[in-house]
Amino acid sequence: MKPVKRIEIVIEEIELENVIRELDRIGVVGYTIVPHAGGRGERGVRYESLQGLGNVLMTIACDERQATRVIDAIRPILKRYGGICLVSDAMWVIHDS
Amino acid sequence: MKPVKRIEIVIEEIELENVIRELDRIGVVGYTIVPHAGGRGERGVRYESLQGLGNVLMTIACDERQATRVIDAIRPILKRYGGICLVSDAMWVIHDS
Amino acid sequence: MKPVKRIEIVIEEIELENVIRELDRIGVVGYTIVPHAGGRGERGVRYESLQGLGNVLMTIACDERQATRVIDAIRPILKRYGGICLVSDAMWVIHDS
Amino acid sequence: MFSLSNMLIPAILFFALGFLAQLIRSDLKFPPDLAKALSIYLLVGIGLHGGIELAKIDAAGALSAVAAALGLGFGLPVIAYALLIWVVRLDRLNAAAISAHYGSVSAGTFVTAIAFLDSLKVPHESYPVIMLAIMESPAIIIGLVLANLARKGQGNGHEKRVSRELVHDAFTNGSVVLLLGSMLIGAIAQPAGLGKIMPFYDMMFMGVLSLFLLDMGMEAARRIGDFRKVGPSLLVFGIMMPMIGAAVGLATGHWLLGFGAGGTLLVAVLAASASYIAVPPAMRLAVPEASPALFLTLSLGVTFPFNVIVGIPLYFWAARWLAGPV
Amino acid sequence: MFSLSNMLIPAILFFALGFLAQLIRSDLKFPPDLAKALSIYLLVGIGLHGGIELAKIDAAGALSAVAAALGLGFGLPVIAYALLIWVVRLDRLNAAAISAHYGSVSAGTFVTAIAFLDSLKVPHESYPVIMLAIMESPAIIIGLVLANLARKGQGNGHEKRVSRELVHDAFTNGSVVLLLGSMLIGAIAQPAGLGKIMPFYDMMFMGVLSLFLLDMGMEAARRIGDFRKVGPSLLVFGIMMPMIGAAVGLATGHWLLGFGAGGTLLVAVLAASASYIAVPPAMRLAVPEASPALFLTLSLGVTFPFNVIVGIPLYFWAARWLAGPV
Amino acid sequence: MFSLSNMLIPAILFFALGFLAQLIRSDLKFPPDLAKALSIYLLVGIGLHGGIELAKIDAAGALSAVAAALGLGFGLPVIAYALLIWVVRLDRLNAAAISAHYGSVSAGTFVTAIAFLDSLKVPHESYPVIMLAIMESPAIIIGLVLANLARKGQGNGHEKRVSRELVHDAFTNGSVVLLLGSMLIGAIAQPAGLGKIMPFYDMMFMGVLSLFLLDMGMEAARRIGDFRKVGPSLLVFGIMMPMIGAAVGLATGHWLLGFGAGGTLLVAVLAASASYIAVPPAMRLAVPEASPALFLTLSLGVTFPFNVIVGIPLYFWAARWLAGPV
Ligand SMILES: Nc1ncnc2c1ncn2[C@@H]1O[C@H](COP(=O)(O)O)[C@@H](O)[C@H]1O
Ligand SMILES: Nc1ncnc2c1ncn2[C@@H]1O[C@H](COP(=O)(O)O)[C@@H](O)[C@H]1O
Ligand SMILES: Nc1ncnc2c1ncn2[C@@H]1O[C@H](COP(=O)(O)O)[C@@H](O)[C@H]1O
Ligand code: NA
Ligand code: NA
Ligand code: NA
Repeated sequence: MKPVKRIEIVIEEIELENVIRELDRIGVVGYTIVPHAGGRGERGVRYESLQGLGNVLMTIACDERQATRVIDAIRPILKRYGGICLVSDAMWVIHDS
Repeated sequence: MKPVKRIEIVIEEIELENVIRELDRIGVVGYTIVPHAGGRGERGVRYESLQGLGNVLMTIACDERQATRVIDAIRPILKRYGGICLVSDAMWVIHDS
Repeated sequence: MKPVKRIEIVIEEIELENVIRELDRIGVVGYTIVPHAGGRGERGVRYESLQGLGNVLMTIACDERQATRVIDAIRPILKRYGGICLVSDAMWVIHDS
Repeated sequence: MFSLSNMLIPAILFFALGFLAQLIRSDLKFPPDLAKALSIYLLVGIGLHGGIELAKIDAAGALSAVAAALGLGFGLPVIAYALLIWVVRLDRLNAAAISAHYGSVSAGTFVTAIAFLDSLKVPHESYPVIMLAIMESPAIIIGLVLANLARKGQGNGHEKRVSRELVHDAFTNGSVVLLLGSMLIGAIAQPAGLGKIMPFYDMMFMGVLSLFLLDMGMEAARRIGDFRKVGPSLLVFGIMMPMIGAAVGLATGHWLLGFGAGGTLLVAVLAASASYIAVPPAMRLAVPEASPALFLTLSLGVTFPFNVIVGIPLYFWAARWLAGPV
Repeated sequence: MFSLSNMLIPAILFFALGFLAQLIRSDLKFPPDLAKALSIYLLVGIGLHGGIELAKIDAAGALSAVAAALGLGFGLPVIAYALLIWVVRLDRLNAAAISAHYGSVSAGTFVTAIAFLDSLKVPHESYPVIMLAIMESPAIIIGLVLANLARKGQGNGHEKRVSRELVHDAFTNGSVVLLLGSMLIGAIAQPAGLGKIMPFYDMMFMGVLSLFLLDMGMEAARRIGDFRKVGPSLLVFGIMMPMIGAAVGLATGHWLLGFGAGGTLLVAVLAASASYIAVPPAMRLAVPEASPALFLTLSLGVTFPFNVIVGIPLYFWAARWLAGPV
Repeated sequence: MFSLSNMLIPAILFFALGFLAQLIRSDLKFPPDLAKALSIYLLVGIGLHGGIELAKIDAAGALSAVAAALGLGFGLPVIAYALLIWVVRLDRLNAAAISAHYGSVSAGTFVTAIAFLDSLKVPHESYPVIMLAIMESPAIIIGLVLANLARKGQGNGHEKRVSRELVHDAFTNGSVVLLLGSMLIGAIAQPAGLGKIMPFYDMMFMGVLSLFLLDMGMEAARRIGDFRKVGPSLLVFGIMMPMIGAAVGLATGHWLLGFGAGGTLLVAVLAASASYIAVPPAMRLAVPEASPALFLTLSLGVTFPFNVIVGIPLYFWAARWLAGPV
């Protein structure tokens, strides 16, 4: 097991492509996406609909250095389009150890 | 970044409306909902179905004071209808800081 | 509230049955499943499709002793089929306390 | 007249196929949203058909059908409750929750009965569709009342608000709104427009039903694992109660409403069937102390398959016997 | 000719049923994926029909329809923007986002208008289908241009890339691809093969539309909670702008394109309707400063119901008046 | 006889539209559950049709079709494996996984071939439908056997249980259950009841196929990004193997089974097509060391489009040549 940062991001579905592009730029390979999410925040209620204005939940496990870069890349997107980003500590059960 | 409590609640889909009403009462504005969840606990297996007896997963980021109030409000619902509530620490990447 | 381990597993949908069998063997009763997940890792991109090769997200709250057993049981599956397992600390709001 | 071939109607065979697929642990999966879509389609289709027919008939007949539906909806749960308390000796809260299911109806069973009549080319009155729409609500309310009575002495203040909400829900739940709404549309929409939409509901109806029953067969078989939890005396209840309900329904259809064999069968099926879509969530909210493993397994895993495979032909045999030779 | 009965076409009644179900807080739920499936079906159906018709007609007529569509798509948002800025006195970014919605079109409203014509047995030209496919894109681009103009002086470098992507999206969004693609298939596929697939699109079309509008009715009613946020002057805009659009559309259809009453109605509806599927996400990306509560509530909660219930009969009355007695 | 117009059947055009939509990076999205629903519908429809036809024919013919299907299902993966090991020089585990796909079949390709025959008004035997249902299972088992052989020497105890489960899965997977089950229902259900459900499967079939292929076109194009990973020699295999399979299938259909041009084409398509629904998850479980990027890209991204666009007309040309002038 290895200590990692667990980054949890909630963004609008239509923003997903942009966020993945940022991750590619930084070199983060791994992430998990849960679609069909809804929620409520400063910008009101969001739910899945024909318009694709629902949320997705993205989880990224990475080391601290990468986490800092992810956060820096994500912050302007959150500022512009809303959403949240939570960071916490976790242990990663690595496959081969 | 600002330290927050990350509250994670799993409840039956049909209970969601009640829980949101409680959050409104307390004044918690933000939450994220992931529908279509299943699971197993003391009350047996639950899965999404025609009856709406599946679970939803709700995540709330809030400060400690609000967290205490949310927990107090949620506890009787969990007692009555089942489900779980986990609380952990996280850092919130605030949009404007 | 009682301190627990929060285990978060991302595996391929078709692996779910195997993992649940392991949990049964160990005696872990409770878990939550979020289907329809996608993601990316060492084995490339995964998304929900006709083939059932998308991911599911499983969350297990349990005590430390059980957590160790879950991790040991899950590790060979992760090694063989991929996926991730993160472990973190949380407080469980027990229904009756 | 009655041979095995009556049971070989595709709807029932697809139910059996789904049941079997689950028994042999096939990985066949039915998206939950597909089941929801098919059930919306079926309810709207039933409603439109009923509405078109009802526009043609007299209000007096409709009124007595409504009265009969209310009678069945309020009366059957009381019979079920009495049996559960005094014969099965179940606790009061579980008894209340289960009773509500048996006072309500299963649209899937109802439509299978129509498919059965169609396959025998037996006509039927159109009033039973109104009864279908009406019978959802009273049973939920009676279930709530029985549960509240059962709780007397245990004292709990929070229940009032829940009760008020549930009475609202009983009258506004999705099935009721779709059935009554489409019935109204079928009755008042201008014929040219209806003519444009009915092919969608006419030609696909039995085909959609077959897919829906395929899924319901899988769902029913999934419940078999809980038979242990339910226990033998409750399992027997799950077979006896529909037969008692059917008897009451046959009497109501034949004597009270004066229906022919077709219509009488449908009333019997309404009385015999137990809800497995609208009532379970209502009872889950109203009586959280009651075990879904009991009420869902009984309504979906025992009574539904019994009605679809054995009940419908049996009740029809009785309806025919009552109606006399045509 | 114009009685209440014109409004009793099932499509509109199902819209009303959905609206009502939401108002009485029914627990009726429509799976989001079902709505997406129905909308794919409707777009492909419209496209195929249009393509089959277009294969028969002359290119000159098609060209002038395309030109008219481009004119409306680029012109209407400018009118809307001017009104929003000078009359409603809205800020420029919200005005830009809302304008784009009104320059674009609503396929749901368009098909409801076709159902309306069908119910009156009034024929219509087939060119408006091309216009439907074409009018999505220009409005998105104009919205983008207006927003960029509005931002001048606020300085923001990141916008360039977003703009480039959005121009791409405007021409490749799902609705445009489905409509243009199916239109092409309808025009070039060999007739024997088309004959095999058209029953699927012909016989179910109005039935599917009724289910789609049931959901859209619920969706529209869900927006009522945001009326407060929108405010009275914007609400009035949500009713005036479609009438202004309809007037422009009527003129275009009748005088510019020389259509009959049916075709003129359809052009009016294209001009009057506001997009609530393709444009909202585009504007969300392009103008994140704009509030979805404003543009969605206006297009989906005000203009869409207005057009479906009041607008279509009204515009048809005008189209008929223009076209003169047949 | 053979002009471009043969390829202009709507099913193929919709496949191309989906492919194109993905290539131009349209945001068109197809809900995954819709694809699952359409595939359930198509399998049940194929099964019912096959069953109705089979009820009319002799058991001897059915038996030889079953034998041929088993022969193809067991034989083709061995050919594929040999080619992959000795010609392409792929590692054994990836070779085993890929081989299983080519021994199995693609119902989507099969139905497209039927649409192709329909568009030319060429009749076909009904036996190939049984072969379709039967060919899923043997290939999975052979794939498993080849993988276990490949692993010899690497030693791994856990594999036994997985193997046992996979043999179970091979015979109970969803496609097999739906196909065989509906075939049985088509054969035994009473005709009046079948008459009620068949319109749902008859009239919509080609339309549903067109939507399914629209999605499959997008899915196939999504695989193009992995062409690099697959490499040139495997890409060539993805085109040569279906042609080899088709040759074996043509011989089987024409000489062994004595079918006409229509039936011979269908056998060729069964042999030429590679599974992309049932086999991928089976091989993922059985041979986790194998790369889905290889087997999915080959079956879905190379062989499927090749068969749909080039293969079917080509194999039909050969089938016709074998069958001689009618
Ligand atoms: N405090 C919170 N806790 C959990 N999720 C939140 C919170 N605030 C916002 N969200 C999520 O982020 C989305 C966008 O938030 P906002 O931009 O504040 O409207 C919401 O729809 C929620 O899903
Ligand atoms: N230990 C656990 N870990 C994760 N989820 C749980 C756990 N226990 C219960 N759950 C979730 O809570 C739901 C209701 O639990 P229960 O009321 O105990 O039956 C289950 O269906 C699970 O989704
Ligand atoms: N670093 C990561 N963070 C979050 N999820 C991951 C990460 N790595 C892998 N995953 C998830 O685990 C799945 C399988 O990973 P892999 O076996 O590495 O391809 C991926 O599809 C992701 O959903
Ligand atoms: Na009943
Ligand atoms: Na417009
Ligand atoms: Na093959």
